[in-house]
Amino acid sequence: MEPKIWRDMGLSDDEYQRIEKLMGREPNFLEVGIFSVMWSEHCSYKTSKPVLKKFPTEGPQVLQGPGENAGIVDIGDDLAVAFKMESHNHPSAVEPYQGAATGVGGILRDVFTMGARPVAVLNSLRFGPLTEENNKYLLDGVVSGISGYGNSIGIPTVGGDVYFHSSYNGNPLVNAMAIGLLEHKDIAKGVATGVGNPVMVVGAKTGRDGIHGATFASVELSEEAQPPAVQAGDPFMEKLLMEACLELIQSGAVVGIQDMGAAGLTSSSSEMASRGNSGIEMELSLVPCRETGMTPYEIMLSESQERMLIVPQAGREKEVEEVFARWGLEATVVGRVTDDGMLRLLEKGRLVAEIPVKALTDEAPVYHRPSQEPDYYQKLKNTKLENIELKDSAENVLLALISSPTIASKEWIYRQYDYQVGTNTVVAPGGDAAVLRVRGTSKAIAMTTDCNSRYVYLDPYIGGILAVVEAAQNIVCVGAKPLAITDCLNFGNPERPEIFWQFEQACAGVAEACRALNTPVTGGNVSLYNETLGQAVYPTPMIGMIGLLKDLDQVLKNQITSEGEQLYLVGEREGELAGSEYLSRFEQLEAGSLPEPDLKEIQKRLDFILEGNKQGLLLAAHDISEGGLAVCLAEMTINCGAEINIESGNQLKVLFGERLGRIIVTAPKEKSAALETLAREYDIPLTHLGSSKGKNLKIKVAGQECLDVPLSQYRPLYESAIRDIMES
Amino acid sequence: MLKARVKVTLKKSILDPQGSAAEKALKSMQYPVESVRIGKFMEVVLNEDDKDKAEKIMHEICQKLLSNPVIEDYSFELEG
Amino acid sequence: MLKARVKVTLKKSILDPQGSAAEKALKSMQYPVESVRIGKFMEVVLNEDDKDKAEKIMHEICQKLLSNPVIEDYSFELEG
Amino acid sequence: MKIGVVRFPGSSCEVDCLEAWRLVGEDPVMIWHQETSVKGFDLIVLPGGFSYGNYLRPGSIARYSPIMEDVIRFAKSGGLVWGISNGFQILTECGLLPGAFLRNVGLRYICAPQYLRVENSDLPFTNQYEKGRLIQIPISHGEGNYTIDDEGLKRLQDNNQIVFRYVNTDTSGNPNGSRDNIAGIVNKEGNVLGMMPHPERAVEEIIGGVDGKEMFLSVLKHWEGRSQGGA
Ligand SMILES: Nc1ncnc2c1ncn2[C@@H]1O[C@H](COP(=O)(O)OP(=O)(O)O)[C@@H](O)[C@H]1O
Ligand SMILES: [Mg+2]
Repeated sequence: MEPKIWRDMGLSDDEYQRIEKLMGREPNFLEVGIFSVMWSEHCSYKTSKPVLKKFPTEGPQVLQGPGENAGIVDIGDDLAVAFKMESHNHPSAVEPYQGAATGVGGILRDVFTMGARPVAVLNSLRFGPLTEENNKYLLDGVVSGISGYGNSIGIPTVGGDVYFHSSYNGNPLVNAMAIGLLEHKDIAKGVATGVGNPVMVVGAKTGRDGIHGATFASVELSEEAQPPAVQAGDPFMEKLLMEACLELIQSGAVVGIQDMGAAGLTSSSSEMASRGNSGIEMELSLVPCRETGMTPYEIMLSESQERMLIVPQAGREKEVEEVFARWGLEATVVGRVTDDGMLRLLEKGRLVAEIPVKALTDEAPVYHRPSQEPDYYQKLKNTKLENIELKDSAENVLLALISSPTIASKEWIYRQYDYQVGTNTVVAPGGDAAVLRVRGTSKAIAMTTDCNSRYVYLDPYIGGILAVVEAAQNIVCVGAKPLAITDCLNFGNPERPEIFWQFEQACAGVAEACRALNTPVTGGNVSLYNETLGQAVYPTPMIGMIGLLKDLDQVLKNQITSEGEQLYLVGEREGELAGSEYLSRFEQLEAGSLPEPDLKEIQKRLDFILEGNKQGLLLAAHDISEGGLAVCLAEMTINCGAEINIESGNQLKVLFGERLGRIIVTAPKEKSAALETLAREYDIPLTHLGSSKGKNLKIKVAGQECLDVPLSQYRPLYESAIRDIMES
Repeated sequence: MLKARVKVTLKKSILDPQGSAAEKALKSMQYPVESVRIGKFMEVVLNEDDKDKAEKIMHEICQKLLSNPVIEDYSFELEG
Repeated sequence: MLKARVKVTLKKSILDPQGSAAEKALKSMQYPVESVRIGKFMEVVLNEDDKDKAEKIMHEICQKLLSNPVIEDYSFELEG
Repeated sequence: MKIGVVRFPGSSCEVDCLEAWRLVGEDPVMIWHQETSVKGFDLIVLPGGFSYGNYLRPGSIARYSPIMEDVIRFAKSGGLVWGISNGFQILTECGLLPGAFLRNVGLRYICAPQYLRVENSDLPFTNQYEKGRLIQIPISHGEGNYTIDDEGLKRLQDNNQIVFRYVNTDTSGNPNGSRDNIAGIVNKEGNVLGMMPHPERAVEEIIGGVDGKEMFLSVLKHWEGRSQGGA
């Protein structure tokens, strides 16, 4: 075989030799194609595997950890939550609407394939600054794609996060997370077992779209990289497919089920056989195709959307067909489960490929990439920030920060999402985390996505910790207890030692924080090669966390609703300038040394808030993140002003310094004493800040009046900043 | 002034959910329909009398705005 | 088999939100555009060889499904 | 009262409607679109969502679902029919209500709280409101821009068929470009209502308000009155 063939498919010469050795012969074109997608980074995790091994994945709450289509955690009452996050970065860069839409479609399939009914979607987005037309175009397209798909399928999009930073120019990040509910008995898995059981393709017909998409996802974006034919989504088809699959799973006829995501029929069949320690034989001429004359290669590598592979019990094929027919869908037997461990493909009876399944999965190469601390690291860490002073009046700084797209209200985005369908959304987008009630119980689940990649860039280890901490804070701020996470690890080209170092360090940080906060990793997704023209995105290990509220009545607000609420700061009074929004915006500097968070202390503070809420001492909570304390207060006082008096501290660091692990809470006057007592019991720092009052936000620091702004001034800025940019 | 009539159609390999839905509906209503594909039809009036210039402009705006070259093809006719 | 090419356009009296948006965008990009109206273009393949019958069928399905007579007009051409 | 909520392929608010009816003590039934009769029902709800993906035009394909023939007959014989959002679009497509829908001005989907003014409170669906009351009921649609010709509009106005109008309290005026700010209308006889806002999403404080609950209570009140009148 010509080296050009495998090289064009993204295989290295070493990898090709490994294939020959595993096969014991020269593979044919189709077989090389199959190996190339299965061994792509996207499917094989060949680079990331050794690193991901370090994540804590166990806990009493975990019913299904990494390795399946989605993770599952127990929420009691025989109920469980399935959830997972995934990237669709490169397709969205090429065609933002369809790229984002099919991203939503794909992650939903991952969840309902587990037997769970999807109840919510979140999205985590990163774009270059909106001062550039192309980034506006991408944001607009991505948001309409998410809206177009999620709304039509009738699952609420309830949250997410968005940041704008120049490192994402040309390579936006589009990560989607889906959450589903199920009963323990309905957990389904992606396994093919039972020799002789049929293998069925269900849902949409196979077309020539997205061939080699998994490979495309595993290379850098460049002028030459040929994007595959774009996949278009059909949310209506997906909705029917979802209803049919859930109905079928409940019938008990299903042995194994898996969606056809990246690498389509190839990955679904070989992964199911691999998990089942079995083999699969398929007659490709039986696969329903949308176009005529499709070759076995095209059929195996197509990434047409809205398809699933199902292994039902032998003899129940008719039942499967009937369920799907009721929803107007096709279900076709295309093969059967065997016991010889081979993926065997026939075309009209002629053998066209025969590969040991394990060669495609377990035997995929694993790389221990060299890792090296990048030059920038020490330099930025040692940048002196001591002499930096407040550049402008505190009022002007606050108004500028609050109207910068990363901090401003995301309403322009989420009003395009149907966040209410299902009538379970208790905390809608705009809060710290979304909250959905679980009908038939008194419980609710909370969910959030977070990652400040500037922190991760400055210090990947600490930044990784902080991404998890921020997610946990957001969950706690709505009154829920953090349960577990999923992640989506977006990095540059791991073949560059500096990038691989970022990856290793960030994952170590995530692992450390998950261990300390008792939120195991139940699954996730790795998206490498996020680079344009040799420029990597900021390392972005997105964290999707879910939490549980035992009692729906204990949902905490994130805003002040009435006068006389007592405001308290949990945590340090001063933040740091390192990595802060202030520094970036007013000094054009992204530098500094991030203090290593004390996870034990942070856990204590989170527990304190949960306990205070349980005892009915709290009215609202909001965590301090980008922009610092002043921004946090402004966000809390959108409806009612406050008078704040902080006795000591450096004005700049108090108002705009950043440091995670700090949360502002409010209590009714008559509960203040009890709250203060509880803080002493928990041995955590609690500072009384002042009380809600009037229509202005007034802040005094160290006896000096530094800020007095009417909310009628900052509220419109906060609310319309993104809209004004997007609709001008 | 010149008027351009533009047809924008989905590329062959791209799924057309709208067309398939209409196709299925018509079939279930017993019409002898084999297939339906749905695209866009636009009428653009240009403030330009020179046909050559107009043609150039139309190609530009079709590529930039009226169609999405990644998934669609376009064609147009100019008329006086 | 016969193929029908169908144009569905919004009635003159009906405001066209999509068309006006495109028009605005093109004007702001400095193109000499007077107006844009956006409708649909459909290709329907019929399992029918008789032109007269096909014509009758097409009128029916255009009125019943492919257009909404309250706001839209349609026209089509048949082709062998 | 025997209430049926029709489920089309692609509907998504059918369960929300069922739940809202349960909240006021009713025991509604789901009707699959392939059924052919609504005999025995007192009210038919056409729920929101994306029937048939809303492909082609919203409601255009659902209008030909088997069940619709009998729903049309039912409506014409005076039966109560209530179309919400996509249900409203289906009602205009099948001619039970006049007018048609275009994409929202601005071309974006909108999900948001919305103020409405109750313009007609003498209906089976609105008798629990006072005329002129402002209520908050969320909207969620991409093609809610109601359009109708001059004569048609005049007829709606003259016959008091406009039931809800979008109004402005702070920032939320006409969200989608609807003619005459129309958010909901009835047929001349008053038994077929179509509205774009989602009252089933406004029946509990915990999910964002209760202003829609009176609609459900209105229908029940009307029904009681009727049965006591022996009709
Ligand atoms: N892409 C998005 N989709 C939906 N909701 C979003 C999105 N981005 C932000 N939001 C909403 O806005 C809220 C505030 O976002 P963000 O500023 O990132 O908050 P935080 O700093 O608390 O994480 C989020 O909790 C979410 O509910
Ligand atoms: Mg927060």
